[in-house]
Amino acid sequence: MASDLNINKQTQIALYRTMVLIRQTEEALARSHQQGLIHGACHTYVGQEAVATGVCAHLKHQDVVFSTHRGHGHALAKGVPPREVIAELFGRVDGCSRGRGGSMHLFSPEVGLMGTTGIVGPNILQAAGAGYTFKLLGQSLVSVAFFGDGAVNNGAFHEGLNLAAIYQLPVLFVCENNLYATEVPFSFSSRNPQVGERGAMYGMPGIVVDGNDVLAVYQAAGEAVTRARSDGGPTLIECRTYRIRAHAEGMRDGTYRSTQEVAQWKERDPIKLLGARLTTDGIATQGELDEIGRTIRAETELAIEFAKNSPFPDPRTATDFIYSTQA
Amino acid sequence: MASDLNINKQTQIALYRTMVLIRQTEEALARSHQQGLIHGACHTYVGQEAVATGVCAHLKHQDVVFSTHRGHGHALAKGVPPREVIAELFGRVDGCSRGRGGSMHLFSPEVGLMGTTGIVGPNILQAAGAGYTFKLLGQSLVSVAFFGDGAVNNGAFHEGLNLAAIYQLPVLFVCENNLYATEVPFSFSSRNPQVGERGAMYGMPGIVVDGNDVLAVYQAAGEAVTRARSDGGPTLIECRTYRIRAHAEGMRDGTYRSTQEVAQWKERDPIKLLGARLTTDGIATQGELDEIGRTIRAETELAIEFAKNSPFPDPRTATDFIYSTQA
Amino acid sequence: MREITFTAAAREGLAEEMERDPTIFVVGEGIGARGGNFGTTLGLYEKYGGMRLNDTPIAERGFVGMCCGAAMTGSRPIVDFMFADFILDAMGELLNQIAKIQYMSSGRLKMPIVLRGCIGIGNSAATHHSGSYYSIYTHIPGFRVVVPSTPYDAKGLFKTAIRSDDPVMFLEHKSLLNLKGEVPEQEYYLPFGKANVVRHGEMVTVVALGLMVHKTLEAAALLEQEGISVQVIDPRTVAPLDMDTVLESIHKTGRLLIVDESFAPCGIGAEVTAQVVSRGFDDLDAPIARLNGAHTPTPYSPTLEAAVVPNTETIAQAIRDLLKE
Amino acid sequence: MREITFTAAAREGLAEEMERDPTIFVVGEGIGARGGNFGTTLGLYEKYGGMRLNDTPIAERGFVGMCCGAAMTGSRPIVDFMFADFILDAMGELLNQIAKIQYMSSGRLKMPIVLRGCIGIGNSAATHHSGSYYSIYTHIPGFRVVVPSTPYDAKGLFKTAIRSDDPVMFLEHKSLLNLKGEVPEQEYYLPFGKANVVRHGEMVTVVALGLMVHKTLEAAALLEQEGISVQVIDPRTVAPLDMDTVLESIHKTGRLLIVDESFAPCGIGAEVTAQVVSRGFDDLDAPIARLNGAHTPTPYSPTLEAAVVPNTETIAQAIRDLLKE
Ligand SMILES: Cc1ncc(C[n+]2csc(CCOP(=O)(O)OP(=O)(O)O)c2C)c(N)n1
Ligand SMILES: Cc1ncc(C[n+]2csc(CCOP(=O)(O)OP(=O)(O)O)c2C)c(N)n1
Ligand SMILES: [Mg+2]
Ligand SMILES: [Mg+2]
Repeated sequence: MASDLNINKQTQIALYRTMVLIRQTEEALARSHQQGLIHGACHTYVGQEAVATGVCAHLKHQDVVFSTHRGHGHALAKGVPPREVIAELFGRVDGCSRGRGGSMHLFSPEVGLMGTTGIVGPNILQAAGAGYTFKLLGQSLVSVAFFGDGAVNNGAFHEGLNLAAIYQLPVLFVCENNLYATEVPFSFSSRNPQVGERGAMYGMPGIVVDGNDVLAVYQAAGEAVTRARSDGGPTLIECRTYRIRAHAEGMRDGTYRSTQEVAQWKERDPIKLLGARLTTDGIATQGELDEIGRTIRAETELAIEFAKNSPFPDPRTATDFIYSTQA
Repeated sequence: MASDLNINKQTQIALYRTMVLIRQTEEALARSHQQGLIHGACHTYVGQEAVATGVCAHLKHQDVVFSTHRGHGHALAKGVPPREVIAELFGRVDGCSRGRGGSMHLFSPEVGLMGTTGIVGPNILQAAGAGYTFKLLGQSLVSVAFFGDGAVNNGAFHEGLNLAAIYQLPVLFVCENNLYATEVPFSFSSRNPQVGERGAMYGMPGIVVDGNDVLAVYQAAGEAVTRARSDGGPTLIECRTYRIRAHAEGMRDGTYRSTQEVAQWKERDPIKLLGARLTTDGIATQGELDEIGRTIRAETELAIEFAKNSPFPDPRTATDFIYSTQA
Repeated sequence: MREITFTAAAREGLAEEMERDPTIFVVGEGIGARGGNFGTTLGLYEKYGGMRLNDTPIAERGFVGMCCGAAMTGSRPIVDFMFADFILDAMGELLNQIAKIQYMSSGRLKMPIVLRGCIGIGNSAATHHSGSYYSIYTHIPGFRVVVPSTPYDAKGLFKTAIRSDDPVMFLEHKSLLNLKGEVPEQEYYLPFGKANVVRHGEMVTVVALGLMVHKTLEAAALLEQEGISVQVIDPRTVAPLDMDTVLESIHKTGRLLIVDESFAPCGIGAEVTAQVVSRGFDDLDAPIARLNGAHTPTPYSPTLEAAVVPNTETIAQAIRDLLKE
Repeated sequence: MREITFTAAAREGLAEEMERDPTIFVVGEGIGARGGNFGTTLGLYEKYGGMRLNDTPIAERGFVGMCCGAAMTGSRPIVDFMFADFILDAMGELLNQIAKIQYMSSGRLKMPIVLRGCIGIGNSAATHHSGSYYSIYTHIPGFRVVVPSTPYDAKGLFKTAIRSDDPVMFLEHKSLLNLKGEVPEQEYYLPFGKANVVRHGEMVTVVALGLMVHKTLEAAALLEQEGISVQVIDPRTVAPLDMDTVLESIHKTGRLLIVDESFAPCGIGAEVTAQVVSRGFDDLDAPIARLNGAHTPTPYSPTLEAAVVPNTETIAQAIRDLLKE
């Protein structure tokens, strides 16, 4: 736990709140998946909440996030209301993508969520591109790409980081190293276990943080965001974390990892860790934390109800929005 | 000059001979280009001869080379007869690709030249693939990819080196860092001027050598080939060198580099450097070296004549060989 | 005869070929110990080990390019790319290298590579997991393109694909993977470029691919009750494309509909139309009709998704309309 | 009127738009100080500096993906990829991202990006520098695809492309780059989806694209002496495709030939054929004919290269043959 940081109490509680919001939304989605309410894929973020939370806490609405297949946490942390995320996965017209996208195509440009993606890689490049716009237009904005360890071996990582580095773009490249890409361990798919130190290869700062320690993430991201806003160029941040649930809902969580390993990481649950610290430091009582949990649970239930009641989109709209301009 | 190496005299003379062969073939091609005998592009290797020469000296016929748009030197060093290279650029039926390919599509699988390429990148991946075959089939063979500094920023470099590293394939990745990709300096297109040290990022040995010192290249490549043959995995070798002529024949050699810079590198001409050493060390007299030059010049002239006399391919064969198997 | 699933049939073909030929290997994400996202390689890793069933990083361009080099040097790679959409990142390797190596080397190199993956719209997979790009591969010289519709065809064509010295795109509709069908125990191969007349009929010819074969058969059964007799042809391979069987059928029926779940513009339906116009114009009693999926990215929501693909009813209606021409 | 080259005309259009709109920027290899391999940006770097004319590493996927993100956030990127062949490495970004972002975001994001590059066979450029992939981009929903044939069209369409909020593939035949033609000094724009009747005639309609427009005009001039009157239509944009102009012409001539340098299978000629069959069947007095480049990778040697593309004589012959039907 990054305990020598000077992060004010309100912020710490806000971080806690966001993590709980993500967790409860994900658990509600997992239940909904079992109930057949979610039509396509559903990759939950349970266990990784500290990353999206710690990073997005620094972002304004006009700052942008480009996310992955495991993107609910990023969407929520960036400010997409839970009901819009849930309704989207339910395929409803009130979903943040109007039911067109589902889990892997969440869009909410109004709050800077520039898409989750079903393809590994592109979001890294797009984040660089947003940084290009901001630099070109002299806006003091920041772009963030979240991606997994699996993306690190992809050419998009290499080309995207290099482009951001040579043009000195205001971008955070946040790798959520949860040790596996589906069931393939990072130690198999790369002979180099380090991600953070690869920043140096591209001539940019590279940082490694405990991705289950939201305060550590918050601290590292804060420095990177400040650098980016002041034309100091991009930063690579590796967050070491762990996915608690199966790769996707409905998938068996096979023999590729031991129950012991999962149990150990559950001990390091980011919400538990911060909760313990908040009570130890006297920032919040257990009762107050429980109250946060209860409030959010009520919100989440309302969101589920909202989503259930939202209509399915009109089939006649299926081909709207392919083009903006008349042929 | 790598002067403490123990490389026998015959080898040193053979290396000299190969470099002169490449140089004279290239100069003959450059003249032919001015005469309109070459129909498509022609990227010469003048100044970089030490690299192909030092590496290929270790290769058997069944070892394979995957080359680039600047591939004449690799073809010649791997054993493609000059007349077949020249005839190919002249578009004749006796060219190593039967006139189908030209400079950027030289194929001579019989001697292990598995293609030059008009696209930057793919040859790096293909070299890894040849290594895969050799490892799968338990052959003690080696695969080599030559590529420029320009390819280092491409995703193919990243993905290819990673694949070769994780599978421990018998591959040499030889980067000919001649400081420019066409007219874009490597110092612009990457914030990290080092290529050799990037081996470590992929968990493989990475070496930097003076690419104008054929003995240094020979030495480094020898170690890498030995390692590869004994299942020790891939090696990245950065050869620092320089292209003396324009990017391609017929192109102006613009303002992107100073005449001074070119002059300095001409001082470090790999053939001159080795020649000086051979005479200093008493391995050959200047007269003997001149005689090598004369002999090769005569050969090259014959090769040009051969190519001029070779017929153009029959247009009725234009669509042969698209498929091997009957529809 | 025993019935097995589409995936099991193809897997059996793979197992038989791997047993026979030690130069065959498979790469892909999770095709090793895990046996593949769709079970395409289940049980084979245990038998043949890591070099022959190798997991890859998420580096589609990289491993496709690698397999190109492997095929150039004497092994026979099979790339299992899960969803066909993922292979777009390797398009340069496919179109500029794999499709061209034989030609560029004037036939001195072969390209025995199979690229397999799932295609098609269904299950709210949304637009990054629903692509069918066979028209693109058909446009490019150098490929064989297989779109099987039954377990029997899947096995027989997959074995032919593995034995081919040409690059083969083997594209499996995801809604067919669990379809069961008769597959003989004895070994067999099916040739490329030989269409299958899956239903005989007199009044109209329908050419359909993959999942659409089944939807068209449903529509044909429906129409039979209305007295409409439909001949259904499954080309099975779109490159090469067996036009003779189609032309023969039109000679009899005089009418043609092409049902293709994928996009119309510059698609397989257009190509079939152009060839029929050129070679069978005088046999036509009516304009050739195409029924395609909507020309749109694929939406997620079930209501929208259903609206962008042909179904039994829209196919039946297209046939009725064609008979009125 | 003054005459300037195709490249100069497009460059003038670019300069006008860049002057007007500071959110436009161009990236590509050597398009900065060097002014582009083909001079596409000559003189602009000096005026607008590095951020608006930025050299790139050889990372086609990277900079195309980057420009996608830039277009999503309020700037207007132009990717100058020199040869269209190089862009295949970015196909995933093109097909799965750029073409789909507007749809996926339900119209809340725009995609104002232009992707320009050279296409076409000629000058022994060989198979890695001769590709024309417009049929592929036409197959995929989401793109506008422009294939101009004159300096006038190049400028007017390029300006429209830059102003478009949709992704535009702007594909320039390399043999046309130095072609001179009349271009007015005053500013103008040309609409997408409006074909140009480049020659009026009565007996046969020929649809041709890019360089083939000029070869077809030569053939038409030749045939005039034989008493054959040819109407030549240049669609200029293949997506959207102006079929009305084609159908109107066929209504008059009853005969159609499509001349396309690129591959026949699932190509533009097939699409035009299928649409004419569907909408103008009764106007046809003969089967529609296609004349395409050979379905082969492009060979290097001049004798082979000439054998794989249509030329004035083969076009003229195809027209004569069509009139005999
Ligand atoms: C280009 C591409 N290839 C394959 C896939 C299939 N796929 C989806 S998620 C995934 C694993 C991703 O691993 P990682 O990046 O570590 O993210 P995590 O799931 O661990 O959060 C794979 C292989 C894909 N979506 N895109
Ligand atoms: C994918 C791709 N993009 C662009 C080009 C155009 N091009 C040909 S050679 C070259 C520069 C290559 O530089 P480098 O790799 O350093 O090799 P060098 O020419 O210096 O030997 C470029 C950009 C290409 N051939 N392929
Ligand atoms: Mg992971
Ligand atoms: Mg270079």
